[in-house]
Amino acid sequence: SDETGSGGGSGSGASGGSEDGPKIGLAYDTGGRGDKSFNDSAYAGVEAAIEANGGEVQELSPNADASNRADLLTQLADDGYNPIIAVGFNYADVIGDVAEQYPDTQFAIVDGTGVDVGADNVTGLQFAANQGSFLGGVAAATKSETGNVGFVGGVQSPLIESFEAGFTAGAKAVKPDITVQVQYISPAGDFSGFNDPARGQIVAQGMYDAGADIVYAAAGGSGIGVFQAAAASGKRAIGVDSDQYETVGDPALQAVIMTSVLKRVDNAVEAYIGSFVDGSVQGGQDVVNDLSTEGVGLSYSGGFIDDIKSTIDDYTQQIVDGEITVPETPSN
Amino acid sequence: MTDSAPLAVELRGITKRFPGVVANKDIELRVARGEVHAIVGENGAGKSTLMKTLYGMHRPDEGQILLDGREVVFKNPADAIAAGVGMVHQHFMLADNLTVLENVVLGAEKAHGIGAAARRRIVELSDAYALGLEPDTLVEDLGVGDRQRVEIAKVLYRGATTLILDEPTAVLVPQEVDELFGNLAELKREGLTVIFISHKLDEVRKVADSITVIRRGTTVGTADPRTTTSKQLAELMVGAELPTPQTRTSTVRDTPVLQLTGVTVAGQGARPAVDDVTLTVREGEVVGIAGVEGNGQAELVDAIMGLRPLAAGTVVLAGEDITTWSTRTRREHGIGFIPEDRHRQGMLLDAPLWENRVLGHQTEAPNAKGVFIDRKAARADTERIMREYDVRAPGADTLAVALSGGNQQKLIVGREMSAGPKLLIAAHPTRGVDVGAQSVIWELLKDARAEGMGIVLISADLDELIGLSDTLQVMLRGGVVATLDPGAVTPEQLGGYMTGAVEGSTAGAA
Amino acid sequence: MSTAAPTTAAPARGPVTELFLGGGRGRRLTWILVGLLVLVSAVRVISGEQALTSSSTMAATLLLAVPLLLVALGGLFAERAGVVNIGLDGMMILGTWGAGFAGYQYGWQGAVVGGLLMGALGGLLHAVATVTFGVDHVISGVAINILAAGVARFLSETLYVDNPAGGGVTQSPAMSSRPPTFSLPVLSSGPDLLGKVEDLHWFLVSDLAGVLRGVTNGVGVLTVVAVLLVPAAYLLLWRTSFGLRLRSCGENPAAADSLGVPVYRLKYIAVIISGALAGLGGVFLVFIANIYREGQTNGRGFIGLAALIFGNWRPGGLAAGAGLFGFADALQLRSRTAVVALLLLVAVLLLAVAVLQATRGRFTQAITAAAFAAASLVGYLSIQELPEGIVSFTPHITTLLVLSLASQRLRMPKADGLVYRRGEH
Amino acid sequence: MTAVRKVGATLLAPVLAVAIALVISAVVMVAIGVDPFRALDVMVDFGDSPTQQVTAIVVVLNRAVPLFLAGLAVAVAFRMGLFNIGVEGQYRLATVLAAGAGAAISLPGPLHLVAIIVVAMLVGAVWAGIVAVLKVTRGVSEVISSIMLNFIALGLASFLLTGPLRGSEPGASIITTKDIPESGWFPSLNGLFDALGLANPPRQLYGFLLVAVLVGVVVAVLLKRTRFGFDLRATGLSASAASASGVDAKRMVITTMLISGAIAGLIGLPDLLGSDHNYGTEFTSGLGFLGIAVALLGRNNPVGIALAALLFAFLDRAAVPLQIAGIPSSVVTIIQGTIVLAVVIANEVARRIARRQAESGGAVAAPPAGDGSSPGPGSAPATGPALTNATGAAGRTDPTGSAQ
Ligand SMILES: Nc1ncnc2c1ncn2[C@@H]1O[C@H](COP(=O)(O)OP(=O)(O)OP(=O)(O)O)[C@@H](O)[C@H]1O
Ligand SMILES: Nc1ncnc2c1ncn2[C@@H]1O[C@H](COP(=O)(O)OP(=O)(O)OP(=O)(O)O)[C@@H](O)[C@H]1O
Ligand SMILES: [Mg+2]
Ligand SMILES: [Mg+2]
Repeated sequence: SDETGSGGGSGSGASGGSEDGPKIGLAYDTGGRGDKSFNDSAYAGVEAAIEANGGEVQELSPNADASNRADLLTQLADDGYNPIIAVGFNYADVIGDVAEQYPDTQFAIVDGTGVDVGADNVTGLQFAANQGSFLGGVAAATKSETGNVGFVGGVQSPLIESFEAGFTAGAKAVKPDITVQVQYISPAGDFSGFNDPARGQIVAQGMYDAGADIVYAAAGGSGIGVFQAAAASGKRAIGVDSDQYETVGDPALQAVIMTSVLKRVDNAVEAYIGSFVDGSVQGGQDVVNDLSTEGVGLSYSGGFIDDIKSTIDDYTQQIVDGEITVPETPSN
Repeated sequence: MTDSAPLAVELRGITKRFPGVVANKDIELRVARGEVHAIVGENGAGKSTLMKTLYGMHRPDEGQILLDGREVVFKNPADAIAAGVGMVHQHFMLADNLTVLENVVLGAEKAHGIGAAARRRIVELSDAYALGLEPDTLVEDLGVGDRQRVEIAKVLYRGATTLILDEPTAVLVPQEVDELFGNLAELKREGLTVIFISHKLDEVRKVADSITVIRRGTTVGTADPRTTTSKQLAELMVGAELPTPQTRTSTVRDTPVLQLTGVTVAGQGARPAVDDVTLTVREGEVVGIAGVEGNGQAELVDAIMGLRPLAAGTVVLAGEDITTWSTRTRREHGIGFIPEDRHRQGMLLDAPLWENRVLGHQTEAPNAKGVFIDRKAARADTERIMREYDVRAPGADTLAVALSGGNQQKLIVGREMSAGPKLLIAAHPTRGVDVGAQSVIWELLKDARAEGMGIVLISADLDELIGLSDTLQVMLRGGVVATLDPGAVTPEQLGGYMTGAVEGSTAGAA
Repeated sequence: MSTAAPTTAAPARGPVTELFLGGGRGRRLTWILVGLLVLVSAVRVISGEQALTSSSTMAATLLLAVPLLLVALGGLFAERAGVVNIGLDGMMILGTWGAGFAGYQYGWQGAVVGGLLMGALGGLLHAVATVTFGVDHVISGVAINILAAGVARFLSETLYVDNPAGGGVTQSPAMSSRPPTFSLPVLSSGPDLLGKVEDLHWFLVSDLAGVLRGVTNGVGVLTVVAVLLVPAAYLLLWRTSFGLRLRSCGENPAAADSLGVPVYRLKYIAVIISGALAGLGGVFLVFIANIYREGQTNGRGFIGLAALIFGNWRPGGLAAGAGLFGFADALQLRSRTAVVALLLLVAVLLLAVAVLQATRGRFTQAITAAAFAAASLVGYLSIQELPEGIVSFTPHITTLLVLSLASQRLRMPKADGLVYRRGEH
Repeated sequence: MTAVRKVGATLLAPVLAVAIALVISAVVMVAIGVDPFRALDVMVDFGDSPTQQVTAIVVVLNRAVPLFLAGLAVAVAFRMGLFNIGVEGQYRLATVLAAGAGAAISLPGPLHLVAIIVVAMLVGAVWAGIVAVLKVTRGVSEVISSIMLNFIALGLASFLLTGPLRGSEPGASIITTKDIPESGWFPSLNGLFDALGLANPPRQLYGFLLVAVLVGVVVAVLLKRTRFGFDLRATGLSASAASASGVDAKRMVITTMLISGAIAGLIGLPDLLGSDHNYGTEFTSGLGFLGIAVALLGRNNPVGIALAALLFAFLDRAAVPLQIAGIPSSVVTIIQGTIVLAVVIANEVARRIARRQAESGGAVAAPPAGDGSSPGPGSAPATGPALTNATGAAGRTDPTGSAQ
């Protein structure tokens, strides 16, 4: 598109003409680039997009208490970046206000909704994490020998609860009488659960001690504690978001990461930038990345679940075809 | 003194400056081996400073220190200790929460470790010099006399041959002083040298072999205790006669200001700190409370001020039962308070003088106007107090910490008098105050008494107590054990009652 | 609670009290432990919450308690030397960072050294500020907490982003080797006799087996070190001349100074040890995760400080404090329903307090305790499972409860927190 | 002391501190290959257009308001020697309940606001009151109890948010309370810019700024001018002297903590009433801890706290342009930490210089020696500097005997 973003009368005259490629603004969630997780994944998507379309990127990370999210977006818009991609649902509260003030700039929010915001220049890049988690549940139940699997959630937020819902549903779909242990590390609003590997280890160890042989870690940075517990107990674990087999950087842990439930933030971001360049970005709507678009899925690194690939593909197909509807919230 | 044997200690031309003060100027001191050498001088003359120099706590700006004829340089007390110099400070340097053993061996662990060998050595020392120490008692459980013996043991344990005692008798009653002097004689017999600081000239003459007098930071001469009178010594010290507290005619009236009935205050252990004390203070009367420190006087004061809850008994002020009143209400109703430790209870050191004038009288004119503090009026009144009570300071905005102790005390006295209290609690009103300020404060107390104020006077200075009081109450282990007539009692007798050596009586009580 | 609390002169008491409380600290401690075990065991049997004494919970307790223990020991050294150390959390953060940085390059041994060094560096900074410059201890500590977080982030940002070994702004690469763990042969591993006994769920016997197995199975090397550090700290501080000197600085530095004790130097040493121990606490966290992760300490420095105060500035006491907190935390992480069973325990304990107070004639206290006991009991009977938000603060409220129940005989070092200036005392 | 010297002494500390902090930060920057002058340049650059500049000012002010309130809450307690490390929990709980109450009630405009503010202050006060009551009746150190209560408040807030006060739809990515109706929004001050003929920025300047100023003035007057303030400061300077002067130590602890907590209750309101209109899981946390730093930096003095809050806010804003200039934003955190440390060291040095001047001034001003004008023999027990006594002692056992 040729919507040039010189918002707010900045007079900078910065233009993202298609000859030069877009001037992409990227606002990270706490942690910023180098978090080995969705921030990095988003960056990878931007990189790929630049590779394909040219252009440049400006990244910004929020301060320690993330009180300046709105400022990041404002600053990027002011400096003429367009499109601007906000990484993380925590931007949901501020993105609407900023977008309203810069109607000529396109915004996207990862894990958030563009519909509810009400501004017609915000696109939600959503992920059917419950679908991916469903497959994780399928893999866990199929591979479990004890009929007992576990789910460790980082923070009891709606997002993570949708992981739980999908995982449980997937496991039950394979073995209706399977035991699924569920535990969160910290309650809603207390984000320490995403950063406390020690607690992750302890919670997971409890599950292994109680008979689980596969535990799904939807716990951000605490997940590594889950892997440690798995390694210590000789059991297995499932990673989340990125292919943690690749990122964990420790052979002992690689050996226990059976699979990871992928959330292809990179693909979504790349696709979004692509459509921005095409001029097909609408705004005010959500792009749902699900199994059908391969926005979510399982990883096969390490080859631990290669043997059940057909089962997984089978369930994938059923979900894509709508034969199975994966719940978004835990049943109880 | 002969030149044949080298002197145990010789100080030559010692000068020590502090910011704004020259504490020692060109001081000479010569102490022979095996003698008890006294140093006398008024408050702030520089005695302690000189001793701290000799003990390596700071270095002199000028001058030399010679021990046994050899020059030494002390970088810190450890050096002094190694050279055989030990010091017992004016204010005890003991860690309350450590045991006697730990206090004694601290810093000298190399000698006998901190275990059984050390304990044996302490018991040996204790027996040899009759110190009566129990190595495993916590120091906080000890009385003043015992603490001092711990201090002496500390020095002896380090094998000191020269002992410095800075005002060792200030806090002791006469019997304890005698015990101490017994200990000193013991030390002398063993060939140790003792340097000894005191304000009590009679004592000095009794125990010392020679005397050095210091005035305004410099030596003014030496004296022979056998041939010099106290009066001469005093003149050397201050160039003036010592004032003695003398009560004028009795001004006691009939109306009671304060009546304590069965006042009991819970103590740390099973024994109450104040045990069933009953006494009356009338208008125009000074009731002196004598007692060795730690026998409940402080707690009694707290009880009268409402700073400590009563376990039993009543406090009546001018006919009104104030037992349940708060400290503030008590003060508002006419109790003035000169606390024992002015830095702890009497002043805000880091606040200006005018705020210190407000302290304790926050709700009264001229300091308060409704819920507000009237800063202007308080400042003005502070300046009045400074004028009337001779508080020497640059102005009402000076920080209290900048004042000398005497001036701080005068400000407190002025502040408490300004409210025109019915009853004044004066705890050690002249402690640490030099002769000049002392006599001013005595005069103020006497004037107040003449005007009908009732005064409770607590003091460790028995002369002061006897001289100012109309009635004397002796406290021992929390109870009043004797009521005495100050006109008919000597300091020695009083000391007897205070230590329990003499059984209680109500001799000549009013 | 604080079992090592100083015993003041014992007031006269009845024969029953005498049986349990007489006979010195050792016997009393034993009785208390036995009593607690019986009580907890009974509660387990009644509520059916096996997690209360399972070896798994005990192992988790150990994992949660050890970092607190290390931090609290760090606090002990500083505060016994008279320096309040509220910067422990910051030093712990530095410790985690140092462990992560050295760990990925030199393995677990390197991590230990790195964590100790970085923690010690934080301690050194605190010492410079408080001892040399005489800055208020709390202020300096708060500043160090802020600074440490910034430094860790900054160092990661400059050293890990684009580092081929991995890592990023919020985490280090993985450690290149793993610390060893130990298990008791036969009893806790191999035939695992204790494990078998534990699974029988017998009253008392299984509980004891669970506790023992929990603390002897797969125990990490740092756990062993930390546990040994408790008696070691006691011996060092109370049985050596170094310890005596150090403590004298916290009780009366002027006195120590006058005896030739190098007060400033000792305070420096103490605060540096303090930082190093806090750093070691950080290393422990890194060992669990195998990496440094930003925010890993999660306020444990503050909790460790609380354990120190809880334990009356004594090694045994702070270990008890850390243990209690760790247990409550393990329980809430493991099982939300077990936390409800804890209410039963609280009810019984409060009832005991009520009876004790009543026999002593303190009826208001007795009635208050009884009322709270009744409330706990009602809570136990009516609540199935507590919501996550409530469960999450189980350890904190437990600590607070115990502290407010235990009559306050806490005594901090007398000169703790006071700035000491030579000649300005 | 002459006026000139007084001003000199007052300015000495901040100047020294800023100098130290600048030097250390510059060294750090040079070490990582950043030109410190360029960094400084970036930090003070508020943009080219008037709108950008005004926006930057609004951003700084909006950030400064909660920081100021947090600093004030901490300082009130500090002033009497209590270390209220629990401001964090107090404001979190207060904000969630105020948000809940604000959404639940409907009142005409100003009344609605007043009601929300009152709820917030009450909750903050009650939460801080627990600390005070535990300290006074059970002798529990306020440091531990407030650390514990912070965690408990966090858990409770989470429980309230996900349970009784949940307002967001199931499935929404952020859990929030229900929105407060418009009558409970605090009007912004953007009208001011028009009135002043400045560019009206796209960001709203929090109207709560006025409340903060008001609270600051009230606290300043309370501390400086009233009997209560005198008692409070006296307790902070010397607890023993204060109680001997008739200050009821226990009541003082309770009242002070209630005031501190009430102010803490306000911390979340600028954001709540000015922009968010609900409390959600992403609500800014950590302001209570920053408040400690701000209070220390501002020397527990309302004017100083205002300046410190502005400085912190200014540095926080700079984090964004620094990143754009390719400088790591953690430089800002380091500068903040360094400044706090430098300020406290500089304060201490300056205080000592001032005290020495005062002491020697006193001695010099007195008439010649030998008349008893010299300071008394050091009969004082260890009397540390004011704040040391206050905070150090207050850390644990209570010197005023409110234990038992
Ligand atoms: N550390 C110090 N800093 C500044 N001035 C000091 C210091 N120590 C002592 N002085 C001052 O030096 C002078 C001498 O004090 P010193 O303590 O030696 O007196 P003293 O003779 O022992 O008095 P006293 O009989 O009251 O014990 C006093 O003016 C005192 O204020
Ligand atoms: N209410 C006020 N209005 C105007 N100026 C004031 C006010 N209060 C204080 N000032 C000025 O601020 C400066 C510092 O005041 P002051 O010395 O009273 O406070 P402080 O010493 O910093 O604080 P505190 O003594 O409470 O710790 C003074 O120079 C004074 O002129
Ligand atoms: Mg002296
Ligand atoms: Mg002032």
